[in-house]
Amino acid sequence: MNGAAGLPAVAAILTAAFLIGGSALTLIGSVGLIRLRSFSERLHAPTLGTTLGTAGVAIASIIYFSALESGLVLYQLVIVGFLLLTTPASLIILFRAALLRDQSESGREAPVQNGQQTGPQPDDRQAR
Amino acid sequence: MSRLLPFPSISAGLFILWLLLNQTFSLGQILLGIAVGLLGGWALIALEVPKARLGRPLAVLRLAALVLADIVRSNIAVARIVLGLGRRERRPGFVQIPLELREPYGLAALAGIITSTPGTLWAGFDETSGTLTIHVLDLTDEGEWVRTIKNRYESLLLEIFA
Amino acid sequence: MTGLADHLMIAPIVLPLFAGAVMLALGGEQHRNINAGINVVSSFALVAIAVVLLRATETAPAGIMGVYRLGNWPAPFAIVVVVDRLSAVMLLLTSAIGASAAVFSLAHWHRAGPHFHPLFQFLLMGLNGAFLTGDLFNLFVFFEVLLAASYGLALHGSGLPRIKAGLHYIVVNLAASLLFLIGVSLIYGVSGTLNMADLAARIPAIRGEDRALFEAGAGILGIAFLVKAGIWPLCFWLPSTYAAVSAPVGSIFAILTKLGVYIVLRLWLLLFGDQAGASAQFGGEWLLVGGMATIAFGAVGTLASQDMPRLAAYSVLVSSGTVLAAIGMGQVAITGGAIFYLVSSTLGLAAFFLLIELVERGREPGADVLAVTREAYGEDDEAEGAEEIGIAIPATMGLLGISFAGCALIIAGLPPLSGFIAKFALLTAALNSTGIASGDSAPAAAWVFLVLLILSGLAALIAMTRAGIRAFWASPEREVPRVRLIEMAPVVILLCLCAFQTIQAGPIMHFMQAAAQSLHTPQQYVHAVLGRAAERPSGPKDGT
Amino acid sequence: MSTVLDWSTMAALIMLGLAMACAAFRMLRGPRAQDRVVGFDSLYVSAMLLLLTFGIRSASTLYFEAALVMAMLGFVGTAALAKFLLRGEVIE
Amino acid sequence: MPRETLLIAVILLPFAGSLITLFFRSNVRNLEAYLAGGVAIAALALTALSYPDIVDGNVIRSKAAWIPELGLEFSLRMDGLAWAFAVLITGVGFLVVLYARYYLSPSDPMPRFFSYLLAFMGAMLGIVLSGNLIQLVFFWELTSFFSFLLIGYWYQTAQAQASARMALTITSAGGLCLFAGALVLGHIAGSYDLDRVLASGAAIRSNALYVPALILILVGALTKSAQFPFHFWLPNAMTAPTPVSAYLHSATMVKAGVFLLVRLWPALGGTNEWLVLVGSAGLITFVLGAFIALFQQDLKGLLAYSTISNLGLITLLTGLDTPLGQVAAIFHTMNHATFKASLFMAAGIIEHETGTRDIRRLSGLRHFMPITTTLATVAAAAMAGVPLLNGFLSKEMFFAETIEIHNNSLLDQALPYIVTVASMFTVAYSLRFIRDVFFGPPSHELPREPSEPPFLMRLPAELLVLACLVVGIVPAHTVGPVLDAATRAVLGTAAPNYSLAVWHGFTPELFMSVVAVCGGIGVYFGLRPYLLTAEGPPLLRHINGQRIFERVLVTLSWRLARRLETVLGTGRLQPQLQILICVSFLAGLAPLYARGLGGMVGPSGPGRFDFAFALVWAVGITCALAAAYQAKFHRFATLIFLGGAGLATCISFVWLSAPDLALTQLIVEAVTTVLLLLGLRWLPKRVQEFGRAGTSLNGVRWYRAQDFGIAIAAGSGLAALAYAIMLRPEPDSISRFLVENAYTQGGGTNIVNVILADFRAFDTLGEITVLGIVGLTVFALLRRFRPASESVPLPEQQRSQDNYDEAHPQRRKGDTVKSVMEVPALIMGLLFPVIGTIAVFLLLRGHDLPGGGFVAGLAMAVAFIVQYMARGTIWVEARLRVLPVRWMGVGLLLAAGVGAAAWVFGRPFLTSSFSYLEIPLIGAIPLASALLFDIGVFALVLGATVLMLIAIAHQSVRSHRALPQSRGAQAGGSPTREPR
Amino acid sequence: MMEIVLALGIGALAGAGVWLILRPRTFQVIVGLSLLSYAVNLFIVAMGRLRTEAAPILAVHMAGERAQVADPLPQALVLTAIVISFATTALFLVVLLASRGLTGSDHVDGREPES
Ligand code: NA
Ligand code: NA
Repeated sequence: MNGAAGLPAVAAILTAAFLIGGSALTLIGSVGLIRLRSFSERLHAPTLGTTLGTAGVAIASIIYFSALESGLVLYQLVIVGFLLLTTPASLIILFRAALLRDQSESGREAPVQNGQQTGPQPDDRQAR
Repeated sequence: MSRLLPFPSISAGLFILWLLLNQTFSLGQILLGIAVGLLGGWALIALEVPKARLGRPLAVLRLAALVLADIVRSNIAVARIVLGLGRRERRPGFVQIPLELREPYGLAALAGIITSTPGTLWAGFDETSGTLTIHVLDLTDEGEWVRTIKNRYESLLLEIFA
Repeated sequence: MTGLADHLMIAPIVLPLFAGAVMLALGGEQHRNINAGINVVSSFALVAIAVVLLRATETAPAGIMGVYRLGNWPAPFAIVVVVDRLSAVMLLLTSAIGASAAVFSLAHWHRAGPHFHPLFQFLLMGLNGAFLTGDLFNLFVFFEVLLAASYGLALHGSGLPRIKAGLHYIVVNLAASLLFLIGVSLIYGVSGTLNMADLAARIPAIRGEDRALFEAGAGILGIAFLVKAGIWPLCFWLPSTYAAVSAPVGSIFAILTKLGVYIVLRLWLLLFGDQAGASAQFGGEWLLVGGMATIAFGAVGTLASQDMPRLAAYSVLVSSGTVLAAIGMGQVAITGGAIFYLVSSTLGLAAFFLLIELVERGREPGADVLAVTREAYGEDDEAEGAEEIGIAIPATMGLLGISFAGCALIIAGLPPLSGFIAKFALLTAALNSTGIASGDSAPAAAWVFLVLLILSGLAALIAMTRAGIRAFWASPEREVPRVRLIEMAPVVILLCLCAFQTIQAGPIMHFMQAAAQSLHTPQQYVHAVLGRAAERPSGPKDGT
Repeated sequence: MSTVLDWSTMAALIMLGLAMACAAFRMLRGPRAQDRVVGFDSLYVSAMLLLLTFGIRSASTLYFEAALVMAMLGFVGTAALAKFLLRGEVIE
Repeated sequence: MPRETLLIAVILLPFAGSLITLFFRSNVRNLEAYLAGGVAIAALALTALSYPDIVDGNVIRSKAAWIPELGLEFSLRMDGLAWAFAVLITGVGFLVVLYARYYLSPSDPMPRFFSYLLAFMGAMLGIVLSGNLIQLVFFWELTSFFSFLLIGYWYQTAQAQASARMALTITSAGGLCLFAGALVLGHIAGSYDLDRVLASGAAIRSNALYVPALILILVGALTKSAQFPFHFWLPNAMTAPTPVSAYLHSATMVKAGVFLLVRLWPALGGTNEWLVLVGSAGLITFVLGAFIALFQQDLKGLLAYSTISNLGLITLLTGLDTPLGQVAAIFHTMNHATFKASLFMAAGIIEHETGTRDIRRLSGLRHFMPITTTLATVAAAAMAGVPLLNGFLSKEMFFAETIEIHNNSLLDQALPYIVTVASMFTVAYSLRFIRDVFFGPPSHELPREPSEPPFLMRLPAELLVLACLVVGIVPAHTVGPVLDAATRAVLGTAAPNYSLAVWHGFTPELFMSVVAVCGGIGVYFGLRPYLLTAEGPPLLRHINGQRIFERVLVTLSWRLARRLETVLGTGRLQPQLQILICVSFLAGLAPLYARGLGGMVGPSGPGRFDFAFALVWAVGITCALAAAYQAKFHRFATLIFLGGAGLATCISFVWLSAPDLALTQLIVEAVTTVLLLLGLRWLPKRVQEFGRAGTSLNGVRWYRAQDFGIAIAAGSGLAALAYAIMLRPEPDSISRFLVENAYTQGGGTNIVNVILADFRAFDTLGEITVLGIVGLTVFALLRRFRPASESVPLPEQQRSQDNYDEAHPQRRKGDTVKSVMEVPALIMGLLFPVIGTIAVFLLLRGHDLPGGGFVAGLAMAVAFIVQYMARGTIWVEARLRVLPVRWMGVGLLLAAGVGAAAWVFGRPFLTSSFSYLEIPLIGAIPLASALLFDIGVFALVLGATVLMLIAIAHQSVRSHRALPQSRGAQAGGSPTREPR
Repeated sequence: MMEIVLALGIGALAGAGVWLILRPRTFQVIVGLSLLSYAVNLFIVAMGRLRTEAAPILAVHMAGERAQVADPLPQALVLTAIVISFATTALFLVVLLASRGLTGSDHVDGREPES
């Protein structure tokens, strides 16, 4: 660990805390990817990583490097911002694509296409 | 002004981005950052990106704080669900919410909020009927969700993108 | 290192690069005539440059005209370009064929698809770079430049056969490129250098336990070159590819296999000469055996060919195999003969590839490739093809016949053109490697080589006669093809070069032997590249 | 204090590595194409965080660009895959 | 004229004449003939000029350096033997030219004929005058080649084609053997110089290589001279115009073989092998030829077999291995040339006048052409060996020689009887030639009414017949000195005593002559009934040399070759790759096997086990294997797995201290994924079929097992190599210099970037060129792209979404996708400047920190791709100017131009320079040429990547929609110019 | 230990790549080539020996010291190799598309094997 020796204890502990918190949340999100039963549910899981998971690690990094270089290092914010900006775009396309795929294969309409259908809809299809 | 700086907020964002990337506030980098901001704005004209009318900075801050809190809360909630610490039977499902919001940036922001909040997913927006459909991981009360979206977010967004 | 003449060493690479870049900067396709002009001017300028370089190596000490240190960095740390006799010969050969093919293409081939001219210049750049560079990895880069351009040119004009053959060509060469990388990096991992001369200097000192790994790298690297050279059994992609490409491209492709051969010649003798300590002559017997197998396979293939393009393609294999086997014998005199043969057979094959199209053009009316393409695709970018460029020549059939005979004689190794001299040079050297008057008995390999060369010549003769009779005699009422001067002249000029090689065989062979001599005494090369390393500039390089 | 950091970075690295493994499991398991795409997306996010953490471990800011680019390309890749699922081609 | 020059002139004249003739127009008949005749007569005259020297026993030599390195000079050498042949070649040549002028019809292209003929003459002179073996072979092959052209002069007929080809194949193959023989002989003798070779006869005969050399040379000689078993090409060559036969097949080409035998006899002769091989070939040919000749119905066929037979006689004479034999051989060669040439001319006259050569149809021609009859009769008598004609004299010598004891074998003792019998047939066919054609009742059913030919057409034959007579009557005063000189040239000083006289008294040979003549007459009349009807000789009628030859040729050179081609080669890709991988595996393994790996050294690197790294690789390896497993049926999934494997690679680069690599790998991988996704649309649907037909299942399994083995071997091989290297100490590498000088002399702190933009900028220049080339190629290929029919319709998703929209009245087509993409498209639009900013950032900092032109260019390209993805091709190109080819050109020019700028300062190409520029307010900014270079790289990479991606993307637009006029991308060969 | 993990990774990538390029479908081949090029890129880096946390970027503006940083040369080589393999992959993709379009088959030989 080059250079880390001179780090203030508070900074080190904060870094460690945020780091552990962020990565733990990310891990939980990924576990959700395994544990949740249907696609729609699984799609919720990774947002843990893209929001607080990323934020935690980024904050840890900001604290660490700011302390290390004795000045504010905010580069990591770019990453967080970028993720916040882009995640909706990809998830929206993916979700709708999945819904439309289900629809065309089952013959049923997707819950959003005609704006009529309301209420929860079971989507536990396991077929490919 | 609008010819030179058609997207002032976006250009400002790019300027900040530039400085963040370079980790320095030297004059040279500031000039470069300004150039990048201007160029970025012009590129957006070519791409016919709609102009944003951003008002009420206070509302923006309020919304941000609100969203942040929601994100933290729902992160914990979803984490609990994933880890099986939940209580009763959980029921995922779709919720449809009639919206007044039509402004593209407002919708985009709403999409961002909903997507970034674990537990909710943007499933589509029907322009003709103005109906937003979201998918909810833990759907206990449909009405609760409709209210949350409309009151917590939509009203603020309508305020911001007046 | 500041004279104009010094910079001329890099010109064979930089000139086509600029030519191609200018064509692109002009926007590519709309200015086809300007591009054509640039292409031809650049190609002829390359001939002139190659001649100047060749003349310079004649008088230079050890035949090395100079070492050009790119970026003004000392060897062996950066990249050098070395002009010696062998590379000068290859440059001249390339540029002569390049200029001929460039002129030939103007008649109509350059309109068969987009971007012919820049691709052509980039191909020349890649070839020249590969011939000149003194750095292993830079060699890889130029290999890729020429391969990429060759992919483009191989597919020039599109069409089913080209695509089918091109696919195999590309896959095999991509795999070979990966082998190249593995080999180079393995060598670097063991020896710590990429400079060829430096590598040669380091080989004797490689630690015993590392030597096996070094040789493994060299072996894998060798496979990559041999694929390019078309050695059996790594050559099956070649006949269908070469048979499918358009005429000017086939002509310049005749050089591509020779590039593989050139690299083997250059590197094997540089790295695994007698000075290489425990690794001396590494793999030589395999080169010999592989080369011989290639001759045999190529000869079988020429006999089995139903059409002229395939025949030409298999002849390429025979030619390649012959040189490889000759190199594998590892004797100065044979190497000299091999270089002579290489030049002769490449010129002949290049002429033949051009000629085939002219001959076939009149044979089956309507089978004109362009016509087919146009019909199949309804492409409008061929519409201007109807307009004739240049003048049609009289006595077409006679001229075609004579040219065909010339090609056949070169390829079969029969007199009076250079093919015969070349074979004689190879065989007499193989049988009398220590000089004809020495009375030493010839090794068994030399006898096998003799038999193979004679038989492959016979096979070529039989096949060429068959093809020639079918093309010229069998259909008397065939339509006389419209052949233009700019198509015929390149063929005739290439053949005249072969005739010149026969008449001037003495001085040329002298040059080739000198080239072979320096290849077999790599210390001179090593010294030329590394010797002046001490003079490297001290202090900041160019702090203006 | 560096031991705290040592341990925490190592733990974080391992957790993120496991996160990658989980994502990869979904990617491999499917069952449908969209599941694989979600797996792919979170694989990228986890990997990006892994790089940030690695940066902390090695006290080096040199890996920021890699992390940023990874975030960017995770998006591009996911969007392209999703677009393909949506329309059957990426660019119409 | 000095004698040396004279020799060169003799050789050059015919070739020069040949070249000049070629440029004549085909209707200038007389001028052609004058020129050709003039050349021949001039060459004859020049040859004649050296007569005094030759008769004095001198050898004229002329040498010029040719390839001294190989001990080869251009060496001409005229001694008595060469002189005699030169006179024959030029003299008969002149006569044939004269004859041909009248023989050929106006429709035959004259320039071609005379050009070939003169070239042939030159080549023939080259053979006899060659002073070294290689040069002899050189001209030898030339004669084969020109004879091919001459035989095929009337190439329109299939017969001419076949026989020309056969003659060429056989004589050239023989020539190649001769070439090999000459090489062996030169190897033994230590020189190719003829004088040296002839002088080292003893050494040659005692050498172990003597027999192979002898056989090779004999094959050459015997093929050329149409000796058994290579004789069959000659009768077929009779399809040639008769002047060609008169020249090549009587006087010159076929004589080259016997010339060679005689020439090399001092070096090779005098052994039992020579006696057996040459003697038996000659004897068989002599007997067989004479026998078959009698049964020919074609005039020229008869003459052809007679030629074969006579050449057999000459070969037999040389084969008898005695000095006198050689004398007789030379003498008979000259005699045969004269009478056979005149007979061919007579045959040609007959054909020319009557329109047929069929002996059965011809009869009583003496009534129409008495002079020709006389000429033919005299010549035929000479052939038969009638006294007072030249043929008689050499025949006598021949008979005398056969009586001599040679090796005293049974055959040797039987020889006189055999040759006498054979000579009977000689007499019989000569008689038949005369009696059946010229005598008997005049035939009136000929295609043409015959008459005496023009005087000048007859003249050549007349002169030749005159020579037969003169030599036959006064031999000693005419050919005596010549024969003497030729003999001395061959035998050296040991010339035997022989007497050239018509009358030697009642000798056994005279008796044999008498028996032969009388017997021959008997044979003729005895067999006459058979001859009138039969087609071909008895017994041998069904053996058709040509057919056998062609069958063998087709079998060997076509069927067998095709078989071998398929056995030894393959046209399929998979076996090729299998071989390639196996061969390289072995090439890598062999040294390791031979030398062993040496001791493994302990870990030199970061030996610590890194659990996270292992986890990453667990994921990477799983992805790689999954990709391999799924690539056939689940392409989409495979792409995702590929991405996973790439990600592991990229993270490894981070771990291994290579941030630049990680960046590049990442971005390249993303772009590749998009590319492959774009391509996926055009690939056929593939549905997994279970339980396919079981027939090929085992084969498939076997192939798979093979491939599996190869894959395992290759993978573990590469892994082992990598592992072995990683555990070894580093060598002292050139990178030490690079690290030490990157900043001090290269001006950058990012060493990798300094290497790319400075130390090895030449590599980078090449690398971006590759990218540019590929961009062009991709574009060129896609312009011609035609999708398979099943890929043309819209993808299923789009169709079902369109159907849905159309089925609902309130929706318009495209509403579904519009509503899905609305929010994402806005976000993606905003990303354009964001990614652009990141790209510029990466570009500008590359020299000091991770980044650089390549990564930046790709990032910028990604910004474009995102727009295309969000909005579609048409929308984007209507709004952005996308000129990728120009960008590429400008980038390449910039990068190369920065390199060339160094020339201005007298530095080598790509010499970099850097400095700090002081700007007020801003401070010092670093200005390195490397940055400009990087900008060039940026432009090119951007252009090439965008070009490739959108070229593929355009196919979707092309295949089912028409592109409206767009204002973007008008120039630059951009794909938007493709309205299809 | 890292060496063995990396070696295993290289081996798996190479093995999978080789397996795929021996398959009959063009898509399999292009994926195989990509995997192989990953393997080769890692192999090249491995030839410079492994170093962690020693990126060849100088922290200060002065002459570097070889022992302090990972070998930069193989990294530069890999960069070039990555670019080139990217280019050729793109090219091959287009060729396989063209082949598919013209022959109607995605078999590497341009026709379905007869069986
Ligand atoms: Na969400
Ligand atoms: Na008759």
